[in-house]
Amino acid sequence: MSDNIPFFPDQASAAASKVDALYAFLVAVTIVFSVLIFALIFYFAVRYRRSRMGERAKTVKSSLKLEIAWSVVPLVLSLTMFAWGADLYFEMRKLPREALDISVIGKQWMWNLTHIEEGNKELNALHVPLGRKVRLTMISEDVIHSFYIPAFRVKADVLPGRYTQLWFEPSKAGEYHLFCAEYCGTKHSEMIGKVVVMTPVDYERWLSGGGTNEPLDVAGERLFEQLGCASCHGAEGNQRGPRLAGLFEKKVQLADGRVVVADENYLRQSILQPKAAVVAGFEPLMPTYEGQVSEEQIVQLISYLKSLGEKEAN
Amino acid sequence: MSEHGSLAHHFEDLEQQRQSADLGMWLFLITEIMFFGGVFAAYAVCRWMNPAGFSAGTQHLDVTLGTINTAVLIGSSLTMVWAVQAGHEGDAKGISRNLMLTILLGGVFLVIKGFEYRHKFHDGLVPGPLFHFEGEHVAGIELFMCFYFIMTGLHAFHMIIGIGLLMWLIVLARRGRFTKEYSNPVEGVGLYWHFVDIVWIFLFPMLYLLEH
Amino acid sequence: MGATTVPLIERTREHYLNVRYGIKSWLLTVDHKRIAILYLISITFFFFIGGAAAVVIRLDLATPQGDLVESETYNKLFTIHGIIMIFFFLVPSIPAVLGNFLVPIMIGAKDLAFPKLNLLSWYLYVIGGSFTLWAMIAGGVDTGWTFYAPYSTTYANSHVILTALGIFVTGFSSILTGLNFMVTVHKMRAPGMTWFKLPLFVWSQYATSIIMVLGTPVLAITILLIGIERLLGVGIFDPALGGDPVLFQHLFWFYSHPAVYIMILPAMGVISELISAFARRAVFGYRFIAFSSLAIAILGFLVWGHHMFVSSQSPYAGMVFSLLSFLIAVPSAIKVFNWTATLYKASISYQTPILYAFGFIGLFTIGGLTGLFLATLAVDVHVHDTYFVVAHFHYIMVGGAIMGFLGGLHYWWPKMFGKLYPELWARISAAIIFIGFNLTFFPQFLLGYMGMPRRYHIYDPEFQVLHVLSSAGASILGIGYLIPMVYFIWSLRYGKDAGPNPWQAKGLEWTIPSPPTTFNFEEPVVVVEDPYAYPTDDEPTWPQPEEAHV
Amino acid sequence: MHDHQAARTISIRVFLALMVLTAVTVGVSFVNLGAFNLPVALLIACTKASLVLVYFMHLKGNFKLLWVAAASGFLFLLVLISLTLSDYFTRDW
Ligand code: HEA
Ligand code: HEA
Ligand code: HEC
Ligand code: CUA
Ligand SMILES: [Cu+2]
Repeated sequence: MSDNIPFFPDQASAAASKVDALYAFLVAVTIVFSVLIFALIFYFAVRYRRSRMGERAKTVKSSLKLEIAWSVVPLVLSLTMFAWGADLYFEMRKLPREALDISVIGKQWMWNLTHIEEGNKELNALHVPLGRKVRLTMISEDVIHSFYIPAFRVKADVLPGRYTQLWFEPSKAGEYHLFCAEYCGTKHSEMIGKVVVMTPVDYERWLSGGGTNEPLDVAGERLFEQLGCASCHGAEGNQRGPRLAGLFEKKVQLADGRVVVADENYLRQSILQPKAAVVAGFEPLMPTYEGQVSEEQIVQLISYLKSLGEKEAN
Repeated sequence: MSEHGSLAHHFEDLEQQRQSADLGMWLFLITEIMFFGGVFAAYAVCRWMNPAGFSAGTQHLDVTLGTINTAVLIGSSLTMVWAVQAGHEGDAKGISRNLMLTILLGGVFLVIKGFEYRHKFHDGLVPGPLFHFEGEHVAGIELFMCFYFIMTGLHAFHMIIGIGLLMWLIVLARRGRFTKEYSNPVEGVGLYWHFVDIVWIFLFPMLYLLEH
Repeated sequence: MGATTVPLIERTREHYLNVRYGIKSWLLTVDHKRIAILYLISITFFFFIGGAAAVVIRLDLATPQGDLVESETYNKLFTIHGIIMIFFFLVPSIPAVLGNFLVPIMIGAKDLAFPKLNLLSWYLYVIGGSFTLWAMIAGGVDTGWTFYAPYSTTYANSHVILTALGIFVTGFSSILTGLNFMVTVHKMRAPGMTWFKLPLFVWSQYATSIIMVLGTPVLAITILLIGIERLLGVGIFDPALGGDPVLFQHLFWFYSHPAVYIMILPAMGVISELISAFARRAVFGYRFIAFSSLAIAILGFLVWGHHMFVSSQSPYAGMVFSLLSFLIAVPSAIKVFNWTATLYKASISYQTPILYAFGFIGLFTIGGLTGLFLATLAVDVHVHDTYFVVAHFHYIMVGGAIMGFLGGLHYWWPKMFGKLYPELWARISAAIIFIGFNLTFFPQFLLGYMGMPRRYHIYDPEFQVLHVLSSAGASILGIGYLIPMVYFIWSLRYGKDAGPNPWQAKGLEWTIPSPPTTFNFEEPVVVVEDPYAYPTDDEPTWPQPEEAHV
Repeated sequence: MHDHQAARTISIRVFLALMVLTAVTVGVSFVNLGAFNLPVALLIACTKASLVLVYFMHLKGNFKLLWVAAASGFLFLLVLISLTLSDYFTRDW
């Protein structure tokens, strides 16, 4: 797939070239030190061979200066690597505010992806527009998987029971590998797919080509009614349960004194294990929905809860 | 001194042998610290992740029995100290008498523990398919009970081994194997027994007392 | 300590190999040297099993569709390959064979502090190994050597518990060996054998033992927790109960990262001995090398999180682990540079052992430096769980540790058996191993950066060229490993008598006959000389003669 | 060596101290100290453990190396726990 350098991966995201620059630095350091050590050994081995030196070596006093020198130089170099790597890593981990949201559910051995806003579903493939930031919220239904797109230089494990997130900004149109990088059983090597980066126009066309899809928050709203959530979390607010509009990403004061941020994982836990974190000022009345909702439905509910906040803001 | 029957051929003298045995035993105890340490670390993490469940779980344990057991175990450490002391004095009778007391107290501990376990079974507090107890269910209680059984189970297992070792020592003492100069095995097992005591000293507040 | 004071051996001299005969005299021996031989035989056995698995893996990977075996079999192959190579070959290799044989002799002792415990260690190893082999024959395990939950606890349907039991038992073998070495080094040194007179090999064994004692118990409990969870169906790694599978990774790597230093430190100790013996001079910067072993052992416990950069571990914890990982580069660098400096103005002869030492330094440098790529957060995100990692650790473990082991085995073989191996064949096979090794594993760096994930049975055809190169290399490497096997066995019968000190090397082990007698030393040892007291030309020639602080 | 009687007195005193501390830790557990519940319980447990280590296990009066050994065990336990927790504590930052 690489079109210019042989044996080198495509650079198809904004981060890729930055990672590659750091990689180049590391390669350079490695070459310098390997060559230095190889050359010294080779030179010494030839120069000081026994047939030339006789049976005895020459006396050589130890040298503190030398020891310090060859400790400090590697130290400085490695701290440079650390700082550069950590800086870039934080840049790559910091989630963008505005992004195209995708939900990823991994299970043995396939990837289910959903475009949250439009509701388009995909299996083992992901279509994204060029130049737009994409944010994935991922969870597994069974074991640990790992979502890996080499051309974007991104990877994150996908865990059971907890959401993890990942983002990238595609910078080159084309088709790229999607791999599962965490060993997950027999067909781990077949848990693969493709990521298709399209121009925004093509992307729009692709979206509408997928037939009519129900956006996730709409599906979530219906579930919210069906499961009876509304009976306690009605829009009026003077209900048994707390008002949920605008909750997402707000701080929540809990009954046991902790303050937590209502992120996706918190919402998920609130639905599945409501008693693990009880909101201050409320009785722990809410029943658990463990076993009654699938991971997919939880994602729908969460999308709905998030959308409540946005509607509020508008 | 080297004609002494208890000196192995590869040691120079009894003092070297004693120090080696001591150091060896302590190193072994370090491995035990790390062995239990793995569960302690796991406990810390899981408690951090499930504060509500863990404090609810603590309430299902019996503080009175736990306290009694703590006292019993510390008592057994005291008699163990006396046995070691008797060893230094070359008093074989004293060794076996105190070791028997230690075994007795250790036995009491295990019996009480057994009763506690039976209660938990009875109340449906054993993790797994049988887990169903009356009362309010908070997520994390089952996890807490996992820790309860793993930690106390490992501890009890160590006590059982300890009791076996104590019996072996009694046999040796009866055979007159210990002298004023040589009672390394008593000392070694003593260290082990005290270590098991220390583990309990931490388990007790972690399982029975915190936020109950 | 002069080598010439030792009388020439007669044919019928009594030594540890011929004092007693019969299988019982071996299986019930408490002689550290005989136990070392028992280990040598057992680990060689396991190496060839692990190697056979590698051969099938490489054959299978020659084509992208994986035509040779089923996916399920493939997964079992790399699992058993990893488990056997790590727990049953490399961890015990140098400590249990060379360490067992040499540590008491090098410090002037008659045996290890606890000889019976030493035998028990071997039995535990054999029992653990049998469980694992049994699991393998009964159908295998497919969790990868890392046993990640919840796959290993809930989803795998292979012999996880049996294998885990094998590793659990073998762990205790390792613990007891470490404990024995530590007590021995502390309490059994001959009069005059101060800490700074200890050969660096002993220092490295000591540092290794620290890790074995402090780290292995955590592996034991982790494996036990996995076993319990799998057996009973409930446990603390289950997210449904509020547990956390990532917690397993923390506990696992708390041992398994330090364990990589269990595998490399002894090899580093061997290299110090080899370099000084064949360069005929004291190791440059003795104290720095000695202390860097301790530094590596201790720092090694602080970096385990670098295996978890993409596991959902907090980025802040990742940052700390990354920083600490980089600090380990410094003591490693100190060793590499001091070895190189030892060659300066030395008198070097190119016998097989030092060829392996050169190989070690070169390949360890590459393996270690690529470890830094992995410790670099942003780069690891890309190369984690790709062939880049596979190449990194094979460079260190196969290119480093095994080279060290083979170098040491060649160096001390005459001591262990009193026979010389054929030098020409030994050099040829060293060259074959070096070439085959690089051809096998260098392409994997490229594969990894291209994005080829590890533990993949089926892969995209774009990766095939490099995989074929790698497979070709592996067959050369395999041949390279078979040759020493043949000539070592050959030498037992046909090899020339070695005499007490074939290399004219320094060190207590070379002052006694080969093979040594059961209690190693005829007379009590009193040490006065510094280690590596090779006579040198007396003029100080280093550019700036510092005051002696070493 | 120690006088027989003195050793016995010491052991009994240590035993009594351990019992008192047990009583204290149980008593305190019935008082809600908020954020101090954990530190207090741990402090008492550590004190008890130290008493056992120093007196019952004869660290006192034994060769120095044993102190180092015992200390290193607890130190590495601390490393294990604290570095593991460093992940969990900072996950929500
Ligand atoms: C003997 C075995 C061994 C050794 C010694 C090492 C040594 C090191 N390892 Fe390696 N490693 C493994 C065996 C080993 N490793 C294995 C088996 C795995 C994979 C496990 C699995 O997932 O299955 C692994 C994986 C692994 C990872 C995780 C990768 C991933 O899964 O994403 C990381 C990340 O940081 C890492 C880093 C390091 C570092 C920094 C060192 C350092 O100690 C290296 C230090 C050495 C040097 C740096 C070279 C010498 C120095 C110089 C020549 C001077 C010049 C230096 C500078 C300029 C700084 N290793
Ligand atoms: C000490 C450790 C050690 C050693 C020595 C080796 C040695 C080798 N390893 Fe191994 N390897 C690991 C430790 C080690 N490995 C680990 C820990 C993993 C990770 C496992 C996991 O992911 O869980 C791994 C994974 C691993 C993989 C990746 C599998 C995957 O991710 O899909 C590969 C692929 O090439 C590989 C290849 C090799 C080869 C070619 C050798 C060669 O050096 C072997 C050479 C030896 C021989 C060839 C034996 C000689 C004998 C004969 C020739 C006899 C003839 C045999 C027959 C009867 C067929 N190894
Ligand atoms: C029987 C009443 C009841 C039902 C039905 C119910 N809840 Fe709740 N819910 C509560 C109460 C009471 C609380 C506050 C106490 C607590 O946190 O447990 C709560 C809290 C929450 C919270 C956390 C709110 C915050 O401010 O942090 C969320 C999110 C939530 N519920 C979502 C749902 C969803 C989604 C459903 C339906 C699938 C649902 N609830 C059904 C009673 C209910
Ligand atoms: Cu999913 Cu690997
Ligand atoms: Cu590591």
